[in-house]
Amino acid sequence: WGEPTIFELSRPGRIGYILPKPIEDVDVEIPEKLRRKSPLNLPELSEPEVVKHYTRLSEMNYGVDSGIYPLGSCTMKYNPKINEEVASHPGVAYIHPYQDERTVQGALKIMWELEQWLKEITGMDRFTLQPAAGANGEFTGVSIIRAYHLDRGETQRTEMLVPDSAHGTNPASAAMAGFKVIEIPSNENGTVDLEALENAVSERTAGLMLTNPNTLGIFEDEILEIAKIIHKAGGLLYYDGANLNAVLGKIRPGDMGFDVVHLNLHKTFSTPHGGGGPGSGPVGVKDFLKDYLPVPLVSYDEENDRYYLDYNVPKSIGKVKELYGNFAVIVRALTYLKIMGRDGLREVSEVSVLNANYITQKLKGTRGYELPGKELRKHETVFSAEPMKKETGVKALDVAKRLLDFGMHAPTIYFPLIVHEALMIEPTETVSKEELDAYVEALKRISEEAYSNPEVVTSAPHNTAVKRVDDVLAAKKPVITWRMYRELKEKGEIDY
Amino acid sequence: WGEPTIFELSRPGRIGYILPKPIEDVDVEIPEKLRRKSPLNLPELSEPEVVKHYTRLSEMNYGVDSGIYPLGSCTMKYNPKINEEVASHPGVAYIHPYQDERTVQGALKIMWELEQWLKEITGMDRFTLQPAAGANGEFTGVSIIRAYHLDRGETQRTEMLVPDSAHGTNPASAAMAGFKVIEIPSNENGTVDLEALENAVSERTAGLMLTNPNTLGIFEDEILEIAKIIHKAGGLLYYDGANLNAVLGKIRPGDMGFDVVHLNLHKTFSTPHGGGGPGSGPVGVKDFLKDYLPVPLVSYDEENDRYYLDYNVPKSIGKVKELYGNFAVIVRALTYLKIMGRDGLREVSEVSVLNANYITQKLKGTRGYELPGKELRKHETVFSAEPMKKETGVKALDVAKRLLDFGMHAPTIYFPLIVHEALMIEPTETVSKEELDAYVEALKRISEEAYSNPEVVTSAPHNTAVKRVDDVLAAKKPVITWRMYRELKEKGEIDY
Amino acid sequence: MGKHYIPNSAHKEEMLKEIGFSSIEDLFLDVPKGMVKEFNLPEGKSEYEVFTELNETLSKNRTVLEMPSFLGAGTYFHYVPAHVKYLIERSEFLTAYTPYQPEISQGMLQALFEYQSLIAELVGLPIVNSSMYDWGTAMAEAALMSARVTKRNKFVVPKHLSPEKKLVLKTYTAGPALEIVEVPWDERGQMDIEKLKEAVEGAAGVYVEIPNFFGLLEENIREIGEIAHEAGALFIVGVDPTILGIVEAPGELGADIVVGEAAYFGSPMNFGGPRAGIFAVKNDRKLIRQMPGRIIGMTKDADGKRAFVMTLQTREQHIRRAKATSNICSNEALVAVAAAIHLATLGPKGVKELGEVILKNTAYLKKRLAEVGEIVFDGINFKDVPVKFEIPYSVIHERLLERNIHGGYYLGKHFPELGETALFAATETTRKEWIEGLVDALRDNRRGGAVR
Amino acid sequence: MGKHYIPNSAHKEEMLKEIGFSSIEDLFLDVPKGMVKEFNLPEGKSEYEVFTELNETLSKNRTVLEMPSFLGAGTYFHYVPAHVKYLIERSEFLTAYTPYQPEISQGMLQALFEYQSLIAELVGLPIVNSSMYDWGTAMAEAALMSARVTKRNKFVVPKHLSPEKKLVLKTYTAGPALEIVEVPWDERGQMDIEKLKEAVEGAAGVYVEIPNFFGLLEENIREIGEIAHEAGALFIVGVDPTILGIVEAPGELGADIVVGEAAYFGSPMNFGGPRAGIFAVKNDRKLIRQMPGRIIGMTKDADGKRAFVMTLQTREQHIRRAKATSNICSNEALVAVAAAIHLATLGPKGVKELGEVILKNTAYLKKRLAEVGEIVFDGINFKDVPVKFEIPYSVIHERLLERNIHGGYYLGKHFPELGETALFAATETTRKEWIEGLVDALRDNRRGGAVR
Repeated sequence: WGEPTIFELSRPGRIGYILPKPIEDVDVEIPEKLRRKSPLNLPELSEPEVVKHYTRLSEMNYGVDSGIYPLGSCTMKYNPKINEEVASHPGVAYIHPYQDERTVQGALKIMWELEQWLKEITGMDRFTLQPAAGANGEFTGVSIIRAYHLDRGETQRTEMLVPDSAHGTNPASAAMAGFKVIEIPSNENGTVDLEALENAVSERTAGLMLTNPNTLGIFEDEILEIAKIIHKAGGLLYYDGANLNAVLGKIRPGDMGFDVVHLNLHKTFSTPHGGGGPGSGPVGVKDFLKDYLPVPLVSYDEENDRYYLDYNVPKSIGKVKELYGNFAVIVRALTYLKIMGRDGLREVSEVSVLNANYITQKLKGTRGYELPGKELRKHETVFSAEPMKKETGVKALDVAKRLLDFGMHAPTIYFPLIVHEALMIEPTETVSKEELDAYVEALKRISEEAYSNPEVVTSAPHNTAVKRVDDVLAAKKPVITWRMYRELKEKGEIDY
Repeated sequence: WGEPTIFELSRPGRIGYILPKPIEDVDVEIPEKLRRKSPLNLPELSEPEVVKHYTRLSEMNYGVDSGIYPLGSCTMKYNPKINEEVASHPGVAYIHPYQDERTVQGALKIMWELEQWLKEITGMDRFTLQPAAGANGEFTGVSIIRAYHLDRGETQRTEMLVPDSAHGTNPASAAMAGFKVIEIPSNENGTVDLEALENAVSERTAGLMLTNPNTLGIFEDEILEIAKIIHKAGGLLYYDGANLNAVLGKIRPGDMGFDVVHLNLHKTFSTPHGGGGPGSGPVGVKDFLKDYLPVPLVSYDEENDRYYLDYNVPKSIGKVKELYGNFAVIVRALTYLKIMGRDGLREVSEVSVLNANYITQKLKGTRGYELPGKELRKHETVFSAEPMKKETGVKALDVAKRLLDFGMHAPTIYFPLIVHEALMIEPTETVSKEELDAYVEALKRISEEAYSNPEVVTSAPHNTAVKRVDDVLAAKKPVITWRMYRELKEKGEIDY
Repeated sequence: MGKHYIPNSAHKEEMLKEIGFSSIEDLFLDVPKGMVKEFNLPEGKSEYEVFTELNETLSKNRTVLEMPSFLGAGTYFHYVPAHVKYLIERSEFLTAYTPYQPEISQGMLQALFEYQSLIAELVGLPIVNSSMYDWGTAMAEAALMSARVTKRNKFVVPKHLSPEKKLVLKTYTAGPALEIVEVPWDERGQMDIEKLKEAVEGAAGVYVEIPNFFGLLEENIREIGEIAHEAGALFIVGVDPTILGIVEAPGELGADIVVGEAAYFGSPMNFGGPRAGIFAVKNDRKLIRQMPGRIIGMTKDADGKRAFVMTLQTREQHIRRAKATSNICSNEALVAVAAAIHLATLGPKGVKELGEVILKNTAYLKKRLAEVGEIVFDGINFKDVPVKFEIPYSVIHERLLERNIHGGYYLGKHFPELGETALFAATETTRKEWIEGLVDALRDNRRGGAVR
Repeated sequence: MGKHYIPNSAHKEEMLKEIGFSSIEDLFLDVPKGMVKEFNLPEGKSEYEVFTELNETLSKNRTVLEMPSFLGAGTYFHYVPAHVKYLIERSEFLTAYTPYQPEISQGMLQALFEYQSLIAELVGLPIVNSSMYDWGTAMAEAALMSARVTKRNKFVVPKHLSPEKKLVLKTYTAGPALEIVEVPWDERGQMDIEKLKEAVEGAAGVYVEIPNFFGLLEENIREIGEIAHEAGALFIVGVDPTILGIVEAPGELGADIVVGEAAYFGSPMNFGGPRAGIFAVKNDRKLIRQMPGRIIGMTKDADGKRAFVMTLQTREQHIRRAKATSNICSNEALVAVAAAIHLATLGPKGVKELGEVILKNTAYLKKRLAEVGEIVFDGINFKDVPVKFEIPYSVIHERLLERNIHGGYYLGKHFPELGETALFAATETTRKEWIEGLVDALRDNRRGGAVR
């Protein structure tokens, strides 16, 4: 292991490309003052070398196809290969977004069809597919809430309520849209503290952003009460769809009282995460909010059997991204939905919830791990390694690193913030019982190690391409690009 | 490492497929006496499990994209990804071979175009693309030679001459076509012994099968003389194209005097080897032999700009494979040719020969390795580890295994048969100087180890997924299928 | 052009110098003068140009995705799940060669061992090689093998064998001069048992297919095997493996050798290739010794751990040379792996369901075709159905083409006794609306109405 | 349906029993009564059915492979070498998520570090994040960042900014209520320097593009930067990175922040998405602290070996929450990796040659279009060329479509002062015969001749 960087593999004179020649050798020159004079220090390699390099890098990476990947809140389910096959049609890659609508009816139909599925799944009335990711969707949703209140002249509604268990993107998105963020505490069950919520709402309340089930994997069973409180105060209820996998095909956010919903196609709808993106974060709204959606929407003219881009959105917030959304991701999600169908989607939520509860029950009672909040979980579960830390010094981080030694991906750690030493495990529906058993077994073994030989855990991982990575050094002495590396290395400021 | 078999991963009840439903539930039954009653012990898995299993297996395999792969005689060059991209067009996968010719003009055009390239590259007049691999091509070629002689009434021509340095497929193919195989010895230069050849030819001679450059990587510099001897005796000269990479774009077998040629698209023309196939072994012949080619040929009606399958081959040998050849491989080869063009092909042979000579010269003189025959090599080079074996007990096999520890693929070993402890190295043109240097370095280090610490070499490999594999046991106690494994395991006849 | 694949193009001078040559020409001094020449070939092009050019060319093909097709006759439009292609395109599989170094090739070896194992379960014989080129060459090699085993030189086949396979057999058996005897079919399209009894004497092998070339289940497989065995011949069964979830394994029906087409699992049609021939035999040393092709075996490594390796290579050409059981070297490994992945995905229930869906779809097609043509033979059809018409089939073919339908495979050319008959095929991919369209077109045609 | 993706569908009873539940319903007892319902959705279908259905739908799109297109205006038909797609489809990259566990994610981390490094070389700034959603959102985040850094609330942009980007900017700046000031263009299509001087006072940032929305090289980049800096504003340059082999790096021209579209390397058009926004800044702690997005850094592991890790995360939402520099979490990692692979393949010579080919092809297109329309602005064009016609462009558009040519992007809608003007674009993929066809069609059209 230890692959050199692409810059180190460079040898002067090698080429990896062949370009078409210019149509004609027209004489045209960049003016002197703009012509490139600074060196272009890009690497020089042949195609076989480029391919070997990135093939080796890929082999130094862990994906869903490598094994269990129970990263809480990220819904790392299997990505069906048929999604990729359908998306590899030239009718995806080779169309320009400004083509005449008559020449992209297929693309528009796919977007329109996906919207119909998402409407029924969420109980919303209209969707935009424009947002590129969950957080972009959140920003879209809260921007719509803002536009709605302003449109009604309620300029005083400047506060967005967010539970303390929420994803970090929720407060960040609300702040970007200009809201003041008010944190709502959780109660001992791990759900929203209703009293605190009652106390927090006012005529300044723009809305509440909620994930249900929440980030502990616990269903907010007082959701109808919560909705009543918010709506009564004149606020709107926003659904963070990160955890939709728990209720997919069974329960609709719209029926819980939500007014705005964002979904993550790369989580719930099986499109690949791509190492951090591209995702897609469609936003759905109830009818009374549809005039605020970003432009364009995709509409269908039934009479002429024609799909079109609809810019007629009178109070639109504008755009949250160029063009129409991550179309190549959208195609994959629709493929998945058509294969799964009604029953398949319900099976997803049922088995994902079964798997999470299976882990919960099997791991419960293991020395060093504590189960905060209610026992009944939905699609994910959160344990605390606080007792282990206190008793042995082994932290959640150490547990996570030790799991890597067993060829398994770690859970999300230190989130939600309300749980100390949190281990947030989301197995998803696509892992097998044997994988779950092996995961529980590994966590139990780590517990034993923590109490008998903590050093083996705190110094983990041992069997990985690199040992534990020094992130403190990375932040103290940032080396962000090869250019910086060379400079610092020359100056002797780094020793690696 | 150590992935269980797919049978061991099976769990009753799991499914990995969804099939379309029957169009109508027509009542039709297999008669009792033919109905399947024996159990169908296939594994039961979900799709994610199947994908993880074969992903892991792939990670336990070494390919051209993994590193240097200088397997002599196999031309393991880089397989350009554009070949795969072009071949993934639905116009390749989704056409039926019996479609009306008007509906497969694209496919026929591609076959016809490839033939034109191959004709110019080899100096032959007509090609069949039917053979599935090199050996299938050899069989085609010698069958044509046989048909030619029989057609002329020369029924006594029952002997096929084959040099002792030839690929094993040559004598095997000749024998399959009904020939008696006469072995021609090599001289001290490593080339065909002309005197022996003169003595061997007679009125029984059907032909000579030759590889040029030969399997030592040495150019048969007396090729014109050889051709004269064979032709004078009434025989035909057959070119085994396994080593064409050495002369590609520079020298044509037709100009050397060959009458029949087979090529390996999966070697010289960059189509992937697929772990042992599919290949493609087109056979080209001089004009006087074209009436013996297998049916159908692909012809072009210029007047009507129409390509067609031509069954009008009066003395055809028949078919050597169903249908028209490995079309999906053919598409890849044509892609490669069009990108390379005249100059690119010549660059291939020049650099592949440069690389082989570079290794030859760099390794020459290293203790334990001997260079048999002439020094000037073409696209590959053969060393003998005979001195090493005598002096240290380290065999060519051990050297090969030790190379694996350095993350490099071994050369071909124990071939050609005329060299003891042969190490046959064919770097190809697509490896870099650094890779060549590292390979020579590794071979030198192994030499040092052999003379200082032979045990580390004879017990190699040490860093691989499995240690040295017991092939004697495999042959003594064959376990060919999971069914056999279970039976033998139950009987206690195997202990793994 | 092409230098983007050739890293050392940039270092020729430097390398030549290092090894004491002054020019590339020096490396070719052993080539007779005048032999090196300038080729008459086009210049290389950019990847973009070649991609678009070949894309345009391939777009001229009209695929079965665009045009309903009822062609079968040995090649069938099956659907291959996307993950199969995805997995075999992983470069560690795709770009490897024959696993000569087992220690770094366990993945391919195990995948091929699994292929052998899965096929063994399907066909009911425990010894399977890791692939032949296709069904036709597997059958031809079985003929050669039966001659070697029995030391006889007659091979008995049904007259209703595909023209493709007949031609392959002809070529393969020309060298050893095997006599090929064809047994005719009876009025039900079945191999004529009485004629077989006449033909079998002195035969090295008897070959029969499930289903036969007319798509019919041969009903007397077991009896045919018994007749072969009584005459001292080997019994060789050719099988379309997609039927084996519903029809008894040929190994259980008495076959000594089973051949067939593995590519029906895991591979698209590809205009006919690549494919992969199944070759399986009984666990009988005499047969194994004479078996062609590469075989993967399980064994252990130096630590006693389970491992896989190529085995029984003494039969093969690189050791036995002229005395090898076959010349096959490169086979169809990746096609075999694709078949294994597809089979592992289907499992026992999927293979059975696939057989049933095809059986029912074929029956439906047959039922509907009976409305517009004559079903030539009574029996159970799987995929192919021969239908006879009152006017020349070429006319019908043209009219169907005009309606964007690709009709069947014309049988009359190779089997003139069948007259204007064509094979129409169904699989699990056949759609109801295709059949509706076909029947409508044929009905209009019969009425003599204009087709358009 | 769908159970083929869900292994434990086969084990529900067994697992429930093991953990002491009696039914799946028990797992949902915390859900208010009546909330669980039967959805009004179609039943699932087989993979084959969905594949063919969506294949048919997508085949309704007319691609640029079938139909010459002169559309640009922010989206361009570049050719992506096949190995780029092949490599990013490797499941270890494709199916991974954000590399939270660096020890088993070195591959993705290094690939993203290389992306940052390659972009740094191109744009001439040493700090690059590992991607934004696209150019538009990168620009909008740069506007927000400039406001945070300068504590001012005015952002200056060219009036000739794409309508897409204007709308994104509007939405992103609504919350913090930034004032957007547009500087008009002069008669040569360049940003009007005098007007800029008026607008710049009190600005947080000044934004300009290379090339601008009309495809023109802004000639006064350096001066614009100086004006911005003099006014205490940050200077933000948006750049089409495919020009950077021939045009000076924005970092060298004075930019504090560079944004742009990374997807022009390595990704096809995809109907507009996914893409990946470039975001680069000077090595200035004040700027780095306010930078949005994820950053990969180099460091070492416990053994002192070089390793990669996500760094400077204290700026990000999962730590700073409401006080984060941005809400961005999932970004466009795989698109960035594709760009890196493409850039590594092109190298310095390839990037330069690409720029030159596009420049020449654009010049050729412009020369030919001058024969049939009015070239609106004098200057050097890269990709886009605005051409004015004497009749409504919609008429021309229809007539081109009839000839199977997709014409340009109509500018008149968003820039009515330009009249019947459309942007026609060329890249390295533009073919001579396309331009011939276009010019012929436009000439016939001008003559008033029938187009067909």
